[in-house]
Amino acid sequence: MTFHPAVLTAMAFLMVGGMARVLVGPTIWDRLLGFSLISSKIIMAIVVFASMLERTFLLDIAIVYSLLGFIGSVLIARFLERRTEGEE
Amino acid sequence: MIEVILLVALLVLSVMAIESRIMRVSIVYLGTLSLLMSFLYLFYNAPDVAIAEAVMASGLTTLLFLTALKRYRVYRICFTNEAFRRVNDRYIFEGTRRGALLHEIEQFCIARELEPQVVCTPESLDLVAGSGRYDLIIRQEGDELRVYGDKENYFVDELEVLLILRYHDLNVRFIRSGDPVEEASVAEAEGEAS
Amino acid sequence: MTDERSIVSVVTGLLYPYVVLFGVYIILNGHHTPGGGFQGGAILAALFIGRYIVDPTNDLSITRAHLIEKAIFAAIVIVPAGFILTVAAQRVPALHEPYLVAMNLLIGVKVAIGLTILVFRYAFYEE
Amino acid sequence: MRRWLIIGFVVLLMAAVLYAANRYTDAAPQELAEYYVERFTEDTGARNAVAAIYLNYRIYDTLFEALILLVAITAMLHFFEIGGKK
Amino acid sequence: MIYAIGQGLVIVSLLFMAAGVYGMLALKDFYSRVVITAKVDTVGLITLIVGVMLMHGLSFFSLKLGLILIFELLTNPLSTHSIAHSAYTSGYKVREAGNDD
Repeated sequence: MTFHPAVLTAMAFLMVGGMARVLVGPTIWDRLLGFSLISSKIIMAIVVFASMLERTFLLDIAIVYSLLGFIGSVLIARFLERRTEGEE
Repeated sequence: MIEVILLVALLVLSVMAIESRIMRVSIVYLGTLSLLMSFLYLFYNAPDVAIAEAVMASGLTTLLFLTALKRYRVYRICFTNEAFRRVNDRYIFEGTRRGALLHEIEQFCIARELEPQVVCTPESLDLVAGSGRYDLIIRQEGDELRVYGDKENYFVDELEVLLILRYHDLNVRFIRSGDPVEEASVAEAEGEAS
Repeated sequence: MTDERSIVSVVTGLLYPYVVLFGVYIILNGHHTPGGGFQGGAILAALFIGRYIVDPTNDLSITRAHLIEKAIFAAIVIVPAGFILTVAAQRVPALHEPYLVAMNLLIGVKVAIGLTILVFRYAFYEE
Repeated sequence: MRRWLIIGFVVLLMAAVLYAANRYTDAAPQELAEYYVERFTEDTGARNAVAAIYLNYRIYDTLFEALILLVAITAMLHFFEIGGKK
Repeated sequence: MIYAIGQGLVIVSLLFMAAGVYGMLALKDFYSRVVITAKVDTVGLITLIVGVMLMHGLSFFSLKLGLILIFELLTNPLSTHSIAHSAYTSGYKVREAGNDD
């Protein structure tokens, strides 16, 4: 097994660790935390994958995630917060 | 190798997203599912689809699901324990007896189409009750669990019967009180009328 | 509360022009690299979601946006009907690349406007 | 009981589909795909095969897709009239 | 030589990220997990991207990697901060990880 596939496999195991927190986590914020961790892991996996194939255009997807990936978790976090404060 | 791991993860996540009864948790599952799926599209040499999946999943579908979810009513449960000054996550886990109780209350809420949200805090009871954010407050004092709820609410009536029947070993006691603000306003109105 | 509002809005405002730039790059480079009209339009629509996070005010006239979308759809029908479905496509091969760029641009703007209408309609009027 | 029936039905359906997919292994004719993959650059001037196909070879698909998006949004604005009047 | 240094940095970043994931799974209360995710994960990200940049030398690829690094440094702590702030304002206040039951 060469270098890049080994790194990708290790990263898949790390993703499974984050997914365990998403599945187990007692509160919803724990699940969100696992979600944001998996999102950053995905970016790094895309970087390693593009480096393995030496294709520059594959990095566009990583740029999309790094620009827009936080919107999902910020939206869900805002939603939870507003639900608990808005009805006072 | 990575392909097999991610495909199995996709299976687990999709089954959990359908089976989970709390809608907001389902949204988080679906977000994770689209993250992993986007990488798999990339792995199968379809970068166009991967970009579309990434954008749609991160912003658009999440906002649509959350807007659809605004119609659900959230039932807020607060677990407070001021005696120990420390409240840990283990209070919420399902393994312990208290965790089983909280889990039972959550299932009870879900059966009546309410979204339960459990929050765990070491603040004092006055502060928690004064904020007026919570529908049900569970407070631990030594070996006793005291549950504070509304006075006139048939939901709390049913919950009281259930908890006293099943969890008598935890010394559950129910204390029913009306909203203090409402009581004051009612008293004022009565005074003006007389 | 105000603290969190300010930091999220500051960072989103910093990223705003780059998202516009990147969406336009995806649209205009759609015939060379992965991407194209739909993906770039979805990025531009996600931009408006970022704007919704920073400042949830509703100042989009949905009727006017819908009118613009209809006009762009007419253009999307007319451009291929005038070029690719006639004999001009075989006669003038030099026009192929401008045609691809123009179609990608039109589809991108249409998808961006359509998804923005959808999202704003659901975010502001669904109570 | 009803739930288990549904689960059993879905599992049976999945087994049937997998069996059928594995039974007939002959693929579709490859000439058209090979033609597209070899000739798309000189035909359309694009370097991305996906763009060449959805903007040139299969332009009707793209047109009706755009029409579908337009019709969906028009119907949404028509049936829920709150957002349309502004 | 530089290629080998880049590979070493990638492996170091994997160790960092493994530490972050282990901490997120093993720690007992929420705010410790937030700190672990915000800090250790960002360090792993910086190390990995610098390692891959070293593996590729000066090229367009490295320029795009630098862009990703800048954007990610802006947005990754932001999402974690948003989650922690949402939990705090919702009343989820766990003071410290103790073992007294």
